[in-house]
Amino acid sequence: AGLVAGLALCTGCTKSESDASGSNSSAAGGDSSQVVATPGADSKTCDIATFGGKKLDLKTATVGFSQSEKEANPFRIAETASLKAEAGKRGVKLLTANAQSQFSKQISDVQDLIAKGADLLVIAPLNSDGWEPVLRQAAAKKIPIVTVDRKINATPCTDYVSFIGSDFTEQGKRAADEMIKATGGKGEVAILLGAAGNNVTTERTKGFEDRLQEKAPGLKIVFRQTGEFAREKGQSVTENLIQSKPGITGVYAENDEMGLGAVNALKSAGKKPGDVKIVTVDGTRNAVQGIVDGWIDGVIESNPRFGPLAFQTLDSFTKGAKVGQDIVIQDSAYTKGNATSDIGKAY
Amino acid sequence: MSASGVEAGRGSGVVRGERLSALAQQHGALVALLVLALVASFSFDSFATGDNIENLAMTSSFLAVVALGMTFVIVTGGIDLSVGSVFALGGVLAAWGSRYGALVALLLPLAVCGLIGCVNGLLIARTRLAPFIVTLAAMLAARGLMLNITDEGATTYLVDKETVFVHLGQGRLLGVGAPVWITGALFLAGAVALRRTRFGQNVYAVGGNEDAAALMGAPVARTKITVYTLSALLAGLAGALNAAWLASGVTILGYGMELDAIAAVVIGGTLLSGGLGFVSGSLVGVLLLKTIQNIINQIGSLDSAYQQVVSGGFLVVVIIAQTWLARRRRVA
Amino acid sequence: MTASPVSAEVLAVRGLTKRFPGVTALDDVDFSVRAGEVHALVGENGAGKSTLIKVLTGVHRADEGGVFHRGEPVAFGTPLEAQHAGISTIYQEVNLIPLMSVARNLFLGREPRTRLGLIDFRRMHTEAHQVLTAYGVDVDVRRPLRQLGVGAQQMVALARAVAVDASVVVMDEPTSSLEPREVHTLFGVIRRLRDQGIAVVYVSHRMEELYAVCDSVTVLRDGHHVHTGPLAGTDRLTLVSYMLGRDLGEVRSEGTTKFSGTHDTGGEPVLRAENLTRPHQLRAVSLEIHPGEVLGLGGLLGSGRSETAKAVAGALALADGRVTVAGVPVRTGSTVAAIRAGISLLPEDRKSEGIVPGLSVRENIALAALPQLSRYGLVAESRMDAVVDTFMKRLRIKASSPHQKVGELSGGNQQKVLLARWLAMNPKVLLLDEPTRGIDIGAKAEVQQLIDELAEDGLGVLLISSDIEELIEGSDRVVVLRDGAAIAELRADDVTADRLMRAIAQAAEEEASTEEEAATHG
Amino acid sequence: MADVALRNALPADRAAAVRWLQEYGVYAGVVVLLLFNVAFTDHFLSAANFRTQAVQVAPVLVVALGMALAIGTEGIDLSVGSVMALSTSLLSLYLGYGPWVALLTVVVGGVVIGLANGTLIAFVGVQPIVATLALMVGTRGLALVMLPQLKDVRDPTLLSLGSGDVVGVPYLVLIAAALAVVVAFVVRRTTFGRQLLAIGDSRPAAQLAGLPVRRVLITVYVCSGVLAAVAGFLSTARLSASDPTSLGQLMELSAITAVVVGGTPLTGGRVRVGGTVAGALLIQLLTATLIKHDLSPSWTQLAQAVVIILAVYAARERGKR
Ligand SMILES: Nc1ncnc2c1ncn2[C@@H]1O[C@H](COP(=O)(O)OP(=O)(O)OP(=O)(O)O)[C@@H](O)[C@H]1O
Ligand SMILES: Nc1ncnc2c1ncn2[C@@H]1O[C@H](COP(=O)(O)OP(=O)(O)OP(=O)(O)O)[C@@H](O)[C@H]1O
Ligand SMILES: [Mg+2]
Ligand SMILES: [Mg+2]
Repeated sequence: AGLVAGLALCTGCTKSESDASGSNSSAAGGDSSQVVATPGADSKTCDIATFGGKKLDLKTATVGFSQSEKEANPFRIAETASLKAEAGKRGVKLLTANAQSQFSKQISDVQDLIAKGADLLVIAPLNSDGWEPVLRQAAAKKIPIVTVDRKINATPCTDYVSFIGSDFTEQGKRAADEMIKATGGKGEVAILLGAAGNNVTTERTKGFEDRLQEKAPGLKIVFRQTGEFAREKGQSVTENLIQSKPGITGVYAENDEMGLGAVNALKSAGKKPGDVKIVTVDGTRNAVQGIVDGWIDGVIESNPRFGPLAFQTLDSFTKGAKVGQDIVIQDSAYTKGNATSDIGKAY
Repeated sequence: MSASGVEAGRGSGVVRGERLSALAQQHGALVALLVLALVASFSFDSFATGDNIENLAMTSSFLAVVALGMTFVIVTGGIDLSVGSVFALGGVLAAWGSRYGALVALLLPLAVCGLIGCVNGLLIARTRLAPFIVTLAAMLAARGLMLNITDEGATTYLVDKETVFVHLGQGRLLGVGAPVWITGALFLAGAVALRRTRFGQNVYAVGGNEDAAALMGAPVARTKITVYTLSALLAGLAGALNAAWLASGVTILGYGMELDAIAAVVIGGTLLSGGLGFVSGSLVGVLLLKTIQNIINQIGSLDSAYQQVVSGGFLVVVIIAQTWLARRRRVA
Repeated sequence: MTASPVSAEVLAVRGLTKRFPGVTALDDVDFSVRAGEVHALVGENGAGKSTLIKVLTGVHRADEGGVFHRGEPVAFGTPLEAQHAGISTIYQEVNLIPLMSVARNLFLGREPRTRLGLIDFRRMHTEAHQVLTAYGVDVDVRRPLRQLGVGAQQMVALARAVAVDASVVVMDEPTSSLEPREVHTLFGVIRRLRDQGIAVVYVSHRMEELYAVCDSVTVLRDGHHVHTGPLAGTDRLTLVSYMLGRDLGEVRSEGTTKFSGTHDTGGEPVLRAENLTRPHQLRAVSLEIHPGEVLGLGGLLGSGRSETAKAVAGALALADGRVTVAGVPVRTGSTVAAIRAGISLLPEDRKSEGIVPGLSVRENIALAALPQLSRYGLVAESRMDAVVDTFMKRLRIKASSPHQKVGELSGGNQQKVLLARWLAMNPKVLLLDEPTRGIDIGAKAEVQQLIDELAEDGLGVLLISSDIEELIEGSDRVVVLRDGAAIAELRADDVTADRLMRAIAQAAEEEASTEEEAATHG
Repeated sequence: MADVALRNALPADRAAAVRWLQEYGVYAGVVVLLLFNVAFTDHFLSAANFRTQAVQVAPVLVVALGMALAIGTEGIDLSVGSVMALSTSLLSLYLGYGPWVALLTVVVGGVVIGLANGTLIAFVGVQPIVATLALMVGTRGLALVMLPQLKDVRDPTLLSLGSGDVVGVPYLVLIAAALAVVVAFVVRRTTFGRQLLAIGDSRPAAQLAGLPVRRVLITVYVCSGVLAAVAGFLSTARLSASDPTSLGQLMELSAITAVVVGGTPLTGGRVRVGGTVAGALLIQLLTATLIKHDLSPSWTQLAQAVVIILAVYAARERGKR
């Protein structure tokens, strides 16, 4: 163990490659923070009277944040950073826990946060179902819960206050639109699926498939394999794909990392930019750079900067105001048209 | 005559040393757990609270049930890598079955998981394939089966709240959750089965020296088949209880659970090479792992990467301490 | 007990053939045993005795021929089936569970149970204690079996086998690790079994035992059946000639042991061990061995002889003690250091501490000498072949080729491989712990002769043997251990069986200490 | 007479066939899969495809070689996947000094983790599976602490290592093949190799025979660590990015499967390097086949389970009766 510590210590003298495009900014950028998609009056709302809690002052409250996955991909990094930054700005005490992609751990994480005295909870759920024990425990203590980026299958304004996040099915549909635009609506496409059993995978697939069926029956899905949201898997799956289906027209990657893996595979197979159309979801800087370089044709954004919106929601709610139950945020998209100008907004 | 008297006298000295070492072997993990808990309750106000301890007991219970089955397997000198997948499969089957009533919700996962364990045991006992590889394949197979019945994980079956089945997960008795009671009962039964029945003796014998056990007439194959079936049954049961608790058949459960269970069993003083082990130690091992996790959450502000370093470091310290306490007379 | 007519065959084989890859262990062998008869099964190492027993008891399956139990053809699939049919076996290598307690080993599979179906440990412990005391083993039956010496373990195995309701009891070299006292107990047990009408199959390399207890004898040689007849009508030399396949005259000209007289033991001691101490096991044992001398180590089972040898060889961590070889101190507690200094130990338990069963004969012989047989970390194959070849010839190791796995050899040949391993090291001091245990007379004579030769070449030899005759004839000097301490030393003319027995026997303690000077060197 | 001879001949033939299967079953499995693909997979028979398969298998193979050594001593090394992650982090952090310095730090990283494993196992006496499990958790964390996020690699030398070739054979494949030859040589011809096998077969006997048991064990885990680190280096070059989160995930299981399917028993005392190569190839071809035929994840996992069992069944040591 001592050796390991030594190893950790000597990282002081590291020297990484100089980054050509400047270091990745990951904190909540000003102009790129989330915008609510439909602040229409018709959407359902929730307030503290209906929910049944006590008003409190957010400044003196303790907020617990349960992150689902390791802060190792740009989305999670930006998400956690944004919440931490906002909490810092508002002077709120924030407790964090990270489930390391293990659902059982996330359940106990949230319970630990409650036991540790969190008055309010922000949860980035790993899975939509299975929250029963947590919800009951929170309900007993009347702790308001805001879920971010994924939804919890439960009754809003009873079990939790509101959900802030993107509509993954919608993201799939928009990706399909981009794919249709790029391919002209004809040909064969492959889907690089996310991790199996994950809602995000399911919904992004469903949206994509539905929209293709509806709008471009000429575009056939001939290949569906999981790349587990990782670049390496995306690359090796795509390598096999282009060997067995050399005529593939497009690849839809359910996140940027797999899309970038696909780009790698195409490059080393000697393809040229544009030979195979690629559409991805997330909006990381590397992927947007891919558009600029011509390899990627469209990136549907999934905005991770939940901090301001989440705290604003909690603030209004604890003051007694009405907040929306479903706060769907407006995700932008990067295409050939705006990639160069908007790359600064990517995370 | 007096020669044997001297021998016996000398023997008792040896026995005392041996007993002490056995005691440390059995309770090394317990000492570590107590020290850890003591330090934690002084360092964090919210550690030694009723709520926190209840959370700890609850989250530990499912892993503990899995570790119980693993203990039997490891005492026979085997290993079962399939428990994580079987746990997930059991949960999904229970949730799916709950629409047909509590009985189906409970029996279906037990039947299917028991069958998987039985196949494991048959392959290991009859064809003498290495347990590691057989159960590795079973881990893939059980995961595949689970994905297959959930449309590749897209469908999450919810537990029917009308059936009594949910009470197995969410019910409470004297302020303690049902899974905790069930776990306690299972461990009692497990301890009796391992220490006080012929089956238990055979488990030790097979792990202690398989060839000798066969020559002594112990039913080696039957014992192995039984332990793997038992392990899968318990993993399936833990999955079902977990599904009742979560009220749904979550499809992303159980990854890495086999390693947690193995770590818990070994930290609890069971020899991976077989022939020596304690059911109670495994329980302590599980609590130790979960306490480490809990303490990391008590700190409350660690980056995910640091969390892993810390829990890895803890693990190293715990196993060094445990091995040191349990250090036995060297073979050499 | 099923007492059948004295003449009835309880267990028999006809035309039995058993092949292993590369060897035919048994070739068309007939054998039978009757109720109330003690039937000796003898033959050189590798003759096929153990294999025959394993076929009889369902461990191996016959390739050809059949097994008959009370006249009915049977095919036992497992030892368990054989046990259910009333055939109880003590196998050659102790086959018990080392980590389990003595009592659990004794009762495995037939534990007394309470009304709830749970094991009644109290009853089990009392009964185990009673049974074992009857066999002269007085131990805490709750202790793990591995803490017992090999001999005591053997007695547990014996007690276990006899306790089962059996019509046939098979014993494969049960006495190889027993003390005379225990052998005596064993014979009592065998006679009682015979009187109860139980058939006993008895395998041993010790002639005097056969004549003491057996009624009839079957001789195997190289997997063939050579002779069956009443033992009373066959004299020792005839039997030996059957076993060796040589004629009577040739055998007669050789003696019982191959040791010559005493050796010239002048000069400085080549090995000096002082004050070896280890809690519970060794109490300030000191030894000296001179070049060309064979020092015997006598004592009862568990007196600490093996521990002494292991301590000298660096295989045990010591609380205190110094070892010097030719005046140069050796770091204790390190086998590497001991071997480098020229100390070699032939361990007592060859199955688990000696051979590396999965490696070939060749690799096993060269194992310890590897550093000498290689250059720049690469093995010099031709030199290795030469060494292996020399020693396989010199010790007459019987293997299908140097590449056969050692695990497949017969016990005696495994022992020879180990001896070869150590001789290849050119040691200064050779510690031999039961070097002839389980070795046939032919090989035994060879080993004894070898010990003599080595001593004459100037080696210091430490000899541990439970065979009193061997110890007396082989040693120039004998140190007697009891209870982990050296209590007596016999020199020159005092090295006699009688003196040794007296020194070992506890009652002789005072006598011994007045007559012989205390062996503990100041 | 002739009758008897015939009766004997038959089982002898069968025994020979069984032994042949045991020895060469993996290779046969690889051939069967190849034939299946040639018959049923479109565009399988192309140089590019074989290159792809070879390049994909290279890192697994390198890790499996180290794993085979650990398994040969009756041990196991679960930390290999995390060592790959650590190596990619170190690589990224030190690439500024040039690829050779980076390679050096990567190797040092592998040595350090190997030493830690080896020390726990040889000196403290912790069981290998537990010791390496603890380091597996900690090392992955360490890798993430050093490099919290995926980072692209632009060094031209490294990129050409990942995608370049000599007369059509990719560098990665050449390096993996060379390492396989070296490991085979070490196992067969060196003192170290013999000692390793003896320790794996019977540790007490090896100890009493005066073998440097601890030194050999530590060396074995250091080798395993270094090979895993090299595999991490190669994977990074291929991926042209350092991704400590996902690099090497579940690699330990793939490597163990390759080793065991290749006929090396988990009980130690034997190391089959050729079999390990074939085992890695078998798993690679199987995965590729399933992907090419676009099987869903559930069927993929079920099929893998069946093939692993079949392969190991063919190569199993028959109980001698
Ligand atoms: N499992 C096995 N595999 C291969 N060969 C074997 C096996 N068991 C025994 N043999 C061979 O069969 C022959 C007979 O061996 P066996 O053990 O029956 O001899 P034995 O008469 O008992 O000798 P010893 O007196 O040394 O015990 C030997 O050549 C031995 O090498
Ligand atoms: N009959 C017995 N009763 C009680 N304890 C015994 C008995 N036999 C052996 N032991 C224990 O086993 C331990 C190991 O004995 P060890 O084998 O070293 O003795 P030994 O003198 O070498 O005898 P041998 O080589 O004849 O077996 C001793 O510490 C002793 O306490
Ligand atoms: Mg024999
Ligand atoms: Mg002894």
